[in-house]
Amino acid sequence: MPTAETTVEACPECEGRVGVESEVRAGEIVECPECAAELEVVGVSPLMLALAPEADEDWGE
Amino acid sequence: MPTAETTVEACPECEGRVGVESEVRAGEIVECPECAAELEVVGVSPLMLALAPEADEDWGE
Amino acid sequence: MIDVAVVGASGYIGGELLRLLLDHREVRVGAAVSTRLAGSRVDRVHPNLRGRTDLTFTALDALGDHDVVFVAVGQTAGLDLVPRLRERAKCLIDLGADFRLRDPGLYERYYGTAHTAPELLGSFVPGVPETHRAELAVADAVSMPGCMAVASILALRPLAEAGVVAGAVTVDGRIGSSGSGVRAEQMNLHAERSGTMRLFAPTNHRHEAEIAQATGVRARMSATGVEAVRGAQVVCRVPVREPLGDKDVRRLYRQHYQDEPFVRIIAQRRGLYRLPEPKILSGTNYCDVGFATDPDTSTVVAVAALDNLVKGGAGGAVQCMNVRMGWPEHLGLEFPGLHPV
Amino acid sequence: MIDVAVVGASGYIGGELLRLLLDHREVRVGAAVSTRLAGSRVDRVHPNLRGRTDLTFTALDALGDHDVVFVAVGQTAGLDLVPRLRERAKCLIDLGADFRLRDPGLYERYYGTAHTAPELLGSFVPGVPETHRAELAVADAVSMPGCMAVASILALRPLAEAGVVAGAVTVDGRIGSSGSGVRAEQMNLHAERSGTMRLFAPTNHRHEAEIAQATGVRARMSATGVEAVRGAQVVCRVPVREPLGDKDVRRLYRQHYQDEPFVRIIAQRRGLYRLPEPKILSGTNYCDVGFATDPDTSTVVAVAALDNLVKGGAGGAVQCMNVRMGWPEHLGLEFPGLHPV
Amino acid sequence: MIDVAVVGASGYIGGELLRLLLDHREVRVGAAVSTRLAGSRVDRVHPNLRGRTDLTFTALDALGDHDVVFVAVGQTAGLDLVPRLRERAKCLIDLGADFRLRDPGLYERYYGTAHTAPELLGSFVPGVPETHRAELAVADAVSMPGCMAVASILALRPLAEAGVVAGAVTVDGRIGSSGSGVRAEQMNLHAERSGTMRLFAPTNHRHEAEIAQATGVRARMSATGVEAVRGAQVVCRVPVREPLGDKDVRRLYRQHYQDEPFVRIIAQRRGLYRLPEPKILSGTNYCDVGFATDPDTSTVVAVAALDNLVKGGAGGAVQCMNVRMGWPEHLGLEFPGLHPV
Amino acid sequence: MIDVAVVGASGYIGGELLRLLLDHREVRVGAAVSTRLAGSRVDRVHPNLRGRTDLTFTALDALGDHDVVFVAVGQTAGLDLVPRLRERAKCLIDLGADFRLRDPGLYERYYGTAHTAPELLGSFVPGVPETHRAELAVADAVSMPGCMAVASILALRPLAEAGVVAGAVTVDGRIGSSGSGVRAEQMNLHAERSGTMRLFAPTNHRHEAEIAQATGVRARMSATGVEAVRGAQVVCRVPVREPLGDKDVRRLYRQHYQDEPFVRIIAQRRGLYRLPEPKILSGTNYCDVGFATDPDTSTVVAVAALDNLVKGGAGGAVQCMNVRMGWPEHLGLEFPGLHPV
Ligand SMILES: NC(=O)c1ccc[n+]([C@@H]2O[C@H](COP(=O)([O-])OP(=O)(O)OC[C@H]3O[C@@H](n4cnc5c(N)ncnc54)[C@H](OP(=O)(O)O)[C@@H]3O)[C@@H](O)[C@H]2O)c1
Ligand SMILES: NC(=O)c1ccc[n+]([C@@H]2O[C@H](COP(=O)([O-])OP(=O)(O)OC[C@H]3O[C@@H](n4cnc5c(N)ncnc54)[C@H](OP(=O)(O)O)[C@@H]3O)[C@@H](O)[C@H]2O)c1
Ligand SMILES: NC(=O)c1ccc[n+]([C@@H]2O[C@H](COP(=O)([O-])OP(=O)(O)OC[C@H]3O[C@@H](n4cnc5c(N)ncnc54)[C@H](OP(=O)(O)O)[C@@H]3O)[C@@H](O)[C@H]2O)c1
Ligand SMILES: NC(=O)c1ccc[n+]([C@@H]2O[C@H](COP(=O)([O-])OP(=O)(O)OC[C@H]3O[C@@H](n4cnc5c(N)ncnc54)[C@H](OP(=O)(O)O)[C@@H]3O)[C@@H](O)[C@H]2O)c1
Ligand SMILES: [Zn+2]
Ligand SMILES: [Zn+2]
Repeated sequence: MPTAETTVEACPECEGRVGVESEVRAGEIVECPECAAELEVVGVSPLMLALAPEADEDWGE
Repeated sequence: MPTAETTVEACPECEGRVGVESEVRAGEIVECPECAAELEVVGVSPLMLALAPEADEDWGE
Repeated sequence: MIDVAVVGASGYIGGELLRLLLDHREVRVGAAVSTRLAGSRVDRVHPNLRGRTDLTFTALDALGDHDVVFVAVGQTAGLDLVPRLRERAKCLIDLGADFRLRDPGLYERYYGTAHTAPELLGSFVPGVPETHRAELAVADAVSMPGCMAVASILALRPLAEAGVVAGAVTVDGRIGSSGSGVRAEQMNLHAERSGTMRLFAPTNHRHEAEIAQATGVRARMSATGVEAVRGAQVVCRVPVREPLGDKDVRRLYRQHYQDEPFVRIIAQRRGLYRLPEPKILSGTNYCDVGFATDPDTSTVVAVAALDNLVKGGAGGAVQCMNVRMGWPEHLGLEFPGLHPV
Repeated sequence: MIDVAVVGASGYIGGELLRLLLDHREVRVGAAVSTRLAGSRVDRVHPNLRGRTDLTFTALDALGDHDVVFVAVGQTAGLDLVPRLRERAKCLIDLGADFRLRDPGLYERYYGTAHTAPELLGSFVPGVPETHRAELAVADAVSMPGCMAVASILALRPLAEAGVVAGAVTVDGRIGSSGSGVRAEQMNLHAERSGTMRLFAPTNHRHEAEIAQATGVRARMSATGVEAVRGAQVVCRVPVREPLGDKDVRRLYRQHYQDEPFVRIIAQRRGLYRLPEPKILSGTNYCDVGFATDPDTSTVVAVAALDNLVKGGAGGAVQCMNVRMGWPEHLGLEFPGLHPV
Repeated sequence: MIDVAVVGASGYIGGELLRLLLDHREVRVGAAVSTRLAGSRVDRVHPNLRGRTDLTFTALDALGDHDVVFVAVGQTAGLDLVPRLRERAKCLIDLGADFRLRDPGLYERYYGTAHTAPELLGSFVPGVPETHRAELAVADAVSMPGCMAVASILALRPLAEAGVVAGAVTVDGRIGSSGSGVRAEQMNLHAERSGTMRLFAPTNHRHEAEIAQATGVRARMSATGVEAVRGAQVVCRVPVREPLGDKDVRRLYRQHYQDEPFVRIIAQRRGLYRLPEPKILSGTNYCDVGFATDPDTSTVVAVAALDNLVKGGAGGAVQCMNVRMGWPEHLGLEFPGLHPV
Repeated sequence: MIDVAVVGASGYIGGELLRLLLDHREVRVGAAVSTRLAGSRVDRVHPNLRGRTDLTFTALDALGDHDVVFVAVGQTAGLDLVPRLRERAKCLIDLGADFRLRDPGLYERYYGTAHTAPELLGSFVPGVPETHRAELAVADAVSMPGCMAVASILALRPLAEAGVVAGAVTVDGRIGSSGSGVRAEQMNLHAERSGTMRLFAPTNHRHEAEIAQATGVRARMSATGVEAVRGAQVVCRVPVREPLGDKDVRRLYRQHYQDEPFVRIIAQRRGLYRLPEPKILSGTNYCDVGFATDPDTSTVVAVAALDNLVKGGAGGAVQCMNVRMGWPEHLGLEFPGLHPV
């Protein structure tokens, strides 16, 4: 439950709406609700998100 | 959904409460909600129920 | 509070309708019709309703008038029954196959028998609020598409309406055993049906015609019975006019579904449940839709999952009733589903 | 409207608490604690909650004060955690094993480690409204029995309280894989766990002590992991002082349970579901209880079934909260269960 | 090379007999009798035999003389059939229930109908090589115990023969859906039978009498249908005269079974499969037996598992034939079973 | 009698190799290599082998020289291992993915890492006797295709070689959980994996390249994890140059497979098992292939099923060894499979 104020950003991966709390700091990771990508806060003013580097989980059989 | 008036009788098998509609006729089958026995209306005034003869379903493996 | 009846109430769709309607706050279930079990308690065959209702089954000819009548009888049984029941109800919602296709010729081709009430076909509104909400709001007769047809329609529609589909689509459906209904037949025996991957329709599945009618897209459909009781999934391979990437496709889905109460877009990069899967939808009215893209071959793989007895049947019908009555669309359909399951 | 928190929210019981609490009309979920996943969305691991919440997990040390705190962490983790968390909540409901037994000696014997807060044991009320409703209405600390213990207690109690039990009872428990929690271990691998009849506790199951404490009956318990994700069933063989027939036993059960909202008596002569079975209880808060009698050997076989994550865990805890808050006991627990399934 | 016939060959036990006999190097299958399907290929209903045989079903009255006739027809059908077929065969092996009990009174009590050939009961040798090897070597008529009876007999016998059993034993049987045979009935529908824990015999299971007859131990048996197609397991609680520990009990089992080709003692302290479980026995002729002890209460929990269609039926019968013919006992029964599965 | 070794013997393919090789009358298992479990008994992790062997695992560096070495280690582990092990064996049979593709560029594209021994790629013969029998008879290095690749190759080859394929084929694979190997990971947990229809590869499955290499046909492959432990099925949609009917297609399949010991053509008009299904193939070395035709759209749907651990892995490798050694091809592979199951 977001307690602080949140800004809504577009996910760089899927353009989904990602809520980011206003007190976020660079380097933190937020998660896109729609595509579940992990996004790194690469800048705070203005807020900038980038796809976090990701160990490709092997999801197969 | 009982549309007519119902009397509540005790199931002869399990003493559960069986609702029987007032316009029931002898020979009809009602069902006990609790033990699922089929009960035959063997008398109407006074209302009397008896365990209906039952083909023992084979329920096993 | 309205009064409703369910015909075919001893079947699997019928039982699911009872489950939903008995807990619906605007509805009173006036009759549950069964020809075989008239007089018996409904919880005798639907044990989940124990302690929830004392309702007993009504004979078909004892059926009176009701605000809404839901008809969920077996294949082709509706041909005769539905026309007779229309006068019993302000609104009739048919869950069978008999009034889904507008073209009686297609009906005969897919069902192997001539349609006996072709003049009625035009009067049924397809029971898909996502595509026919306005018409459903005033409909007197509604026909629910088949469960895998609903899934396919919802999966394909954003692509179809955007005009990007380049040719025939293949639809690979998978479905659990409740899709075969309540009758005991050899092929539905546990020892035979358990663990199958049974391609019961390798080509020309009947839903092809429904999908084409609803989306304008030619579909070639096969279907497989897999190990599950509830649940259906469709995997649609869609040739597209130009290479489309995930973002492009997501934009199309979002346009159609972002405000839909029962369609969720599931296409994720991580986690265990990245694309739509039926098991977490058991008992819910969701149709999850998702996609993957292969720009190299200009292909989109569109996927949808739902519970065949709910969004693919009874739940969809309740949603249509809600629309028809002007009630909030989610009334009686709030269950979120389970995990793990 | 009260504010609640769930600790252990990334686990299976934790997820089930979230499912129930997010739809509970008197409750706001203030925090979902996970040590591993703080900052992540809860629907990442609980995919059934997609579209239902934007909640993210909170770190344990960020946990503030809440009206009710539910604690659902692994075995023995509560020993340390529960005492620390009591001050965070007006009422703490622990779903773990650490505060179930009043006798620290028994705890050590069954759990293999000394209890580190024995002074608190007396202050926990057992989370079984059917036996402790009045105390729960004013409790500040509640301890939920294990899932098969709840089932056993409800199965045995009518016989125990009537004083008819003539000696030690045997309890044969069967349970699905969700009973092992969310951790990936070899024994829980699908390929290994699938289709098992795994007698993981052939003798001396830990719930013996809980059953004895709650019913006064000596119990010898074994447990088997069977093919299911959710669901637990107990089959109790009870030697009785004198031959008892079905009517006698039914009378005892009826006395205890006829007004209980979540205990149904299931002992029928016909149909497919004559005695309690878990599968139709998935997602529900029911504990179905039933029995068969063998007057020739003065034995009663008492049977109970429930969903281990609901009435055997999260649902039972919500029911206790409802009692504690003076709300209708069924709030948020209305789901009737599915059939077929 | 001998010539054999199978009566009831369209059923599940019949099909399993065919599977084993067609690959048996000393045997030629001369006839596979079915009343319903005479003239049809056997691989029509037994798809695993495709490519292995061109055999077709024979009508019952076309049955000639054979060295061994296996009879695997439904309950009570053997009463009439078995006496008639005895003259067709040098050795008849009956897999049904009708010639298992020596006492016709017990038969009537457990099967609800009078025995019509009580004079024959004494002439059948129980089909358990582990207990009747010498008599089987010269038997003309063999009666195979029920599948859960075989498991119980093998589990209990080391304790019974050592004279340590102190009273009535309880037997809790669990079994898969193939135990119900090939007939399509509502209770065996996949959607209804799937995932059950169905206590179809809470007391007085029919195998009680067989177990008592074979071991001299009073048994009270219940049985549950669980999710599986093949497989049966019994969990027996045995009160013993004095506290017995694992070593004591292991010694008793080892004495009886160390040279048995098809009984393995499984009671391990580590690993995933510590006690007997049916799933890894599918298709094999093993009966795994194991135990746990509770010296504090002078109880032994004895466990056995087998494939109901193999060691509990067709495989046991082939083993008996091997003994009768003086062949190596494992001929045609070499399959070790699968893992994972 | 030759002497063989299995590397990766603690895994699922490794265990299956042991099962088959221990019962193979021409083979002695000289070593079962495990890095984790060296010194332990093999029946500790492969409980089906209890009573069949006293073999213990060998450390990798204790591996000596053997006539045949089977390598069944995880993805990319073979890159390093296989080249080192070639000198240990007269014939090495690799079951991993690393030496399947002749083109190192394709390897990098599909496996995301550069091939470190590209010079060896040309020396491996594909382990498919149906297509490479003559070369296998003299091969020193064999590379088994993936399990769904084998199925696809056998399904498509009669069409491909007849030159009737008109364009890219789509392959929809379905597979059980044993396909993921023995490692405990969250996605393979029973509670998560159970009942799934998990489209883990919606596009671009790795077997595409293998299928293309073997058949010359462009394939677009997706794969779904379904509820099963063993078993794989592929459904291939094949556009054909001209309308083909059932008879035409059957003729093509018959030409290729009528003398094959392990390929059965299953395309029937009646019965429950009309097209290939894996469940009746568990434990067998069969690959069942079948088809349906849709002349209207010039499409053939080709279907194949097998046990991923047998014909799709260990059994195929044993068959290759049999060919290599000049033995009857079915040696050690006689198990017909079970029904019901
Ligand atoms: N199962 C699914 O997944 C699903 C999904 C979407 C739509 N549907 C459609 O919904 C309908 C019902 O399916 P179902 O699976 O529920 O079937 P079902 O379980 O076989 O039940 C059908 C019920 O219809 C009744 N019935 C049959 N013939 C009748 C007749 N001539 N007149 C009156 N009642 C008759 C039967 O009850 P009595 O014998 O007791 O009268 C039966 O219980 C079908 O048209 C099906 O295509 C099914
Ligand atoms: N499963 C059942 O059927 C069932 C039924 C009734 C009662 N219970 C009881 O309920 C409790 C939870 O069971 P479960 O099945 O939900 O287990 P679970 O799935 O393993 O989840 C337990 C959760 O507790 C958290 N946790 C573990 N150690 C912790 C610690 N030291 N401090 C804080 N959090 C910790 C973990 O989350 P993070 O690592 O993310 O923090 C984990 O997700 C257990 O005590 C169990 O005995 C279980
Ligand atoms: N299933 C088990 O796990 C198991 C284990 C041990 C022993 N058994 C016993 O083995 C016997 C067969 O069991 P099953 O499970 O194989 O049953 P099933 O699958 O029902 O097969 C029985 C077969 O018997 C034939 N049959 C029935 N009545 C007959 C009659 N009057 N005359 C001639 N043939 C008749 C039927 O074939 P047609 O109609 O084609 O003639 C039927 O296919 C039963 O006595 C059972 O108790 C079963
Ligand atoms: N599963 C299938 O359906 C299937 C079908 C066809 C082909 N395959 C292929 O067969 C191979 C094995 O598959 P699987 O399912 O059996 O996998 P698995 O169950 O994970 O077993 C692989 C075994 O390899 C050993 N191993 C791993 N890394 C190793 C290394 N660097 N050096 C030596 N040993 C190592 C491990 O044993 P220790 O840790 O004990 O050494 C492990 O038990 C894979 O390449 C797979 O692609 C699998
Ligand atoms: Zn995103
Ligand atoms: Zn009653």
